[in-house]
Amino acid sequence: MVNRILYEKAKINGCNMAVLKTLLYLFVYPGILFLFVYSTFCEWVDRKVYARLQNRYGPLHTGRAGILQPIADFIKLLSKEDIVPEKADKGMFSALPVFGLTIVTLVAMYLPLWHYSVGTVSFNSFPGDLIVVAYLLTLPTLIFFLAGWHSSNLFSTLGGARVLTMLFGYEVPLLLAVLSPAILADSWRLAEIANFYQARPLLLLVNIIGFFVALICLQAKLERVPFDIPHAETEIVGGTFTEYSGKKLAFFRLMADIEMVVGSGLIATVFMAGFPGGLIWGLINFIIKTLIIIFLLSVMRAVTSRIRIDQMVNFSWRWLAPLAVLQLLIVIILKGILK
Amino acid sequence: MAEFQVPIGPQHPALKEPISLRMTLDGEVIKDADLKLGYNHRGIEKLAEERNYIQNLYLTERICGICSNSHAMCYCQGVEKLMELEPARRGLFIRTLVAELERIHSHLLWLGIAGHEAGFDTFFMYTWRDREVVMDLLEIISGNRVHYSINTFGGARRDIDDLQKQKILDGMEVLRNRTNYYLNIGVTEPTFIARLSGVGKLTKEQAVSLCAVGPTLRASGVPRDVRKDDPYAVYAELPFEVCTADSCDVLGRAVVRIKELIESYKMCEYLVKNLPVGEIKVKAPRRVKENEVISRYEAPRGENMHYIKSNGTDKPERLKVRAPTLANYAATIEMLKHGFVADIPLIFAAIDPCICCAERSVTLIDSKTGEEKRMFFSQLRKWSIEYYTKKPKLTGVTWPF
Amino acid sequence: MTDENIINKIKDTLQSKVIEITNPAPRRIFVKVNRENLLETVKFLKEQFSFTHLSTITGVDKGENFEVLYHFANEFSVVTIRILTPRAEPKIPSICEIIPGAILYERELPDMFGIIVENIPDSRTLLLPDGWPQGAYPLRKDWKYERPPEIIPGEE
Amino acid sequence: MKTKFAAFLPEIIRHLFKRPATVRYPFEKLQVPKDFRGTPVFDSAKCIGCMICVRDCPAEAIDIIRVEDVINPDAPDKPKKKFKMLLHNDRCIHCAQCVESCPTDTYIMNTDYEIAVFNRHRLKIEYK
Amino acid sequence: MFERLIRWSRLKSPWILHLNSGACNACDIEIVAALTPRFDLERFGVLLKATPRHADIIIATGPATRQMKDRLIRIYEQVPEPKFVVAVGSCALSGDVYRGAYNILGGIDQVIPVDAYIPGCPVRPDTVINGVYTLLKSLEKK
Repeated sequence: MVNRILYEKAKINGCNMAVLKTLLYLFVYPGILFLFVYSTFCEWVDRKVYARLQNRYGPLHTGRAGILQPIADFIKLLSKEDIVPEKADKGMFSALPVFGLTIVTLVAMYLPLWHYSVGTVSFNSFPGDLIVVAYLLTLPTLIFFLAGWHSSNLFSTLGGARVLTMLFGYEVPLLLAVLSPAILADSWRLAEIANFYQARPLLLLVNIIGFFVALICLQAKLERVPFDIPHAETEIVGGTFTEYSGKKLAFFRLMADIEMVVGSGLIATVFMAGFPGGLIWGLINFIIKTLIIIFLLSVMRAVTSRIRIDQMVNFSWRWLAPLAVLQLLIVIILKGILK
Repeated sequence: MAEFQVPIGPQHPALKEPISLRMTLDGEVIKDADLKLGYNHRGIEKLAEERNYIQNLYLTERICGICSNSHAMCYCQGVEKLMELEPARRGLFIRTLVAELERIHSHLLWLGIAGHEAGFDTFFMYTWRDREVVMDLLEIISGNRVHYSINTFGGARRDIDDLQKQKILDGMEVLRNRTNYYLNIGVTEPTFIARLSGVGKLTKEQAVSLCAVGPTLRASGVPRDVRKDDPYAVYAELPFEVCTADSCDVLGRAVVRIKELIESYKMCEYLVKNLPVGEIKVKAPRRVKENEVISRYEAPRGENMHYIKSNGTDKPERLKVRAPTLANYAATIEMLKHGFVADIPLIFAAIDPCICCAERSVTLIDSKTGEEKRMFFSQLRKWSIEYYTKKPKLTGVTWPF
Repeated sequence: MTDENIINKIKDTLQSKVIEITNPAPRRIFVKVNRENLLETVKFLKEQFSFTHLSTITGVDKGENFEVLYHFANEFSVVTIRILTPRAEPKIPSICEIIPGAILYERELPDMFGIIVENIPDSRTLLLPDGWPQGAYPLRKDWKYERPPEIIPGEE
Repeated sequence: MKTKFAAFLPEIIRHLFKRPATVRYPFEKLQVPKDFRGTPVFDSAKCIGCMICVRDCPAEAIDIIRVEDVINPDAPDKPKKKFKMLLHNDRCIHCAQCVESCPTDTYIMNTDYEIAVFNRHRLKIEYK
Repeated sequence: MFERLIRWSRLKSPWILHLNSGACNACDIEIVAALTPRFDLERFGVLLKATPRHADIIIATGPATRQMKDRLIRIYEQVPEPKFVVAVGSCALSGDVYRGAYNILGGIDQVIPVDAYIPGCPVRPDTVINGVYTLLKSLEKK
């Protein structure tokens, strides 16, 4: 509510308050503070669901039912000794975690969390922001690759190589799958897409194939089983993060968590009609919808085994890309009929 | 495309034991493999010459933690032959029962590890949860979860009562259901199959010429099993079949092990139901006449062989232990070649390596490695850039939908 | 195929090359040959009875001599070929050409006993840790190991 | 062999609604079987000092030390030999061979297994 | 306040690295068994990590073999501070049945400093939990 009041005040007071508003956006909601709390919560949900599917409890004694576990991990890593390997490129090695964190937080800004309607949009929404989000979401992958590369450890390098190889596989299907609802909605603006489907919820069923393609691609982007090839611990130890420790590792873990939130937020916006209902209801909508997606991701993680890198690329091009194209065709045909 | 080397081990998460594998890679494809052991070498054979027969019983048991009964029982049978001792029949039944229970625990463990290496942690968790059933049975029989110490010269150390019998039968029933589930449903999971099938090919001829043993050999279609070929303990009167598979890959090895599990349940039930009455052990002498003996045993991983030479004192003159893992190394190197990096742990796990067994006195390096080729980082970078410009290699493996 | 079959056939074919042949237990046959006749015997066993599975090679320190035992196994029995090699000149031929899987076990002999295996495909030192002293062969009877004192950290 | 996508799904979903198989271990002690092999316990009254246990112990964990003799009230001229035992629990492998070897039943195994310490000297147990 | 927060986080999130140097495998499988559903060490926030850089507690099994000595020290140095070493199993404590073998140096504490000792041959999974739990409890008091 504080935000809401500030928002109203800002309208009256003009540009001074606009700065404050922007700061609030950046640091409180939907910025860093909210993302930090919510992403750690999501990690807890993910770990807990994964453990329960395996007939275990998962984190239990840190806070209530282990809910503070990711935060404890984060703080502990912050307080640990920070080692930069001698051979590593020191500047890049230290800068990359911060870059990564910045990028994913930036992407979160573009999610239409704050949009009441198309009329009153927030400061950062503009036509074509879907493309920007899709583009920015590619960057964390690049960061992972560079992180592996600049560790100059064999396993990290191998992990980095695998990150890029995988990128070729899932990026195109993901983009195609995300674009098809946009084409149906006739807009490249996330808020407008969400609005379009809020008005016509039945049309969401058309995109069901695309939804699943996007879900699988998101799993690959987040590098989780069955696509955790870049840091498959039984093969290449810690993969890209082998040499990272302390604060930098903490940032990377936080980054991966936020990426998960942002990715599921993107899918929820595009395929599940966004988050209508203003500040409070929008937030509740956001939480419910992203949690559904995170639950699906956890189940996927539990039922599959890791596949090989060649199988992964093979799979993307043989199944995911054609399915995404099929989805696109369906959408185009349907659009013709609707007109 | 240039080659570069990846060292795996001695401390590596896929290998719970220290071993050093040096892989020469071409992209993601393994060109050559080189093994360096010795990290786990403790010198047990020398130690055995300084200890008396009873102490050696526990020493051999601790050659390996997973197949602990195998080594102890193999040694025990050998010494009994040296002592010219006829062990008590009830004791033999109990021994065999523990041996089969150990096979069950080892194979379940292997299934879980295979799942873990393939990144399928759920499968790993389930099999290990089921494994706890058999661990509990072993604990109530012997008083320890892993090192059972059930063998002694002349029979078994502990008896089984009716309550324990009932518990064993119940446990077998639970495990049989679970194993059937894994056989029918578990191995139809496509991502799992995709990881296992076609990996680590070892043809029948290769398997025979490289002296492979155990499930590795049987998965290549060679029905060789010491329990059938050279029956010891009470195996001669037990109903069981030797399980084989013809696929010659990791999937075949998994199937062989699951089938063996079902055979083992059958054997355990038979042993419990037909347990003879009588003493569990006979008294054994401390000193042993001068003689020599070869004792063979089918451990969960394959043939286990002990050569014991006595010299008339209470200490052996020479104890030679050949663990199954060692026999499978030569085959492993052959299997690793032309595989993918991702397959290293799987192939290596497929022989169910027990490095501690193999290394009680031996180190080995592949003969075919030739000179080592090392790359500097700059070269590696160049190589990698080249690698990205090309399309990733695709082999004949298809996505089995 | 029984033990007698194997024994008779070995006796018939190799005749005087066999020094001693014993059958102490069912399925266990010990054949003693000269060092020079080892390769021939191994080849004969492999071709005649398909003894392709070499279980292991054992070395034993017998004071004056080293005894080397080659344990072969097939479905029917275990045949052990026993050869002696003098301590002063411990040399044996490699059987890797006939049985490729023997390489592992032949590695063990030079390190543990100092027995020289001739024509071995790979003669790198392989056993024992890096920096092990030259000329120390652990399984020789005259080699003794002095245990270093154990220091338990922490106060009593 | 026919493959099914996500063949494990029904089983896994079933487990979501099942109680986990986890024991509440550090808060509730686990039951061990009655003849569990824990730590050996020595009864000095029964020991005759034959040293068979020392000879048979595979891990050099037992030291039997002779302490000053006690006067035997029945035969004052023949003092009864008295022994104490030093158990190195950091070496003990809990095999219970000492129980088996001992001719006078001096040893029994208890069921203690939670014996973690911070100082190795604490693991040396003296039975008088 | 800040110090307390850090201590709390350290206690609640001990990540372990499993290190085997010549053990007989029994302790190793029992440690892995401690992570599986029946004992589930993750309840206490314990995760088994693959690389020494991520770990807080080294769980060492097996007697220190001669060949492994340098690697043990190297891995110990790679773990960022604060770090703890827990020796698990009788052989990691003293060398156990291998005492006097030519290729071992004795327990792990002959090579790297050890903070807690968990005896047992092999160690039961619940003893591992107990040992880690007592180590954490004792750190809480400090």
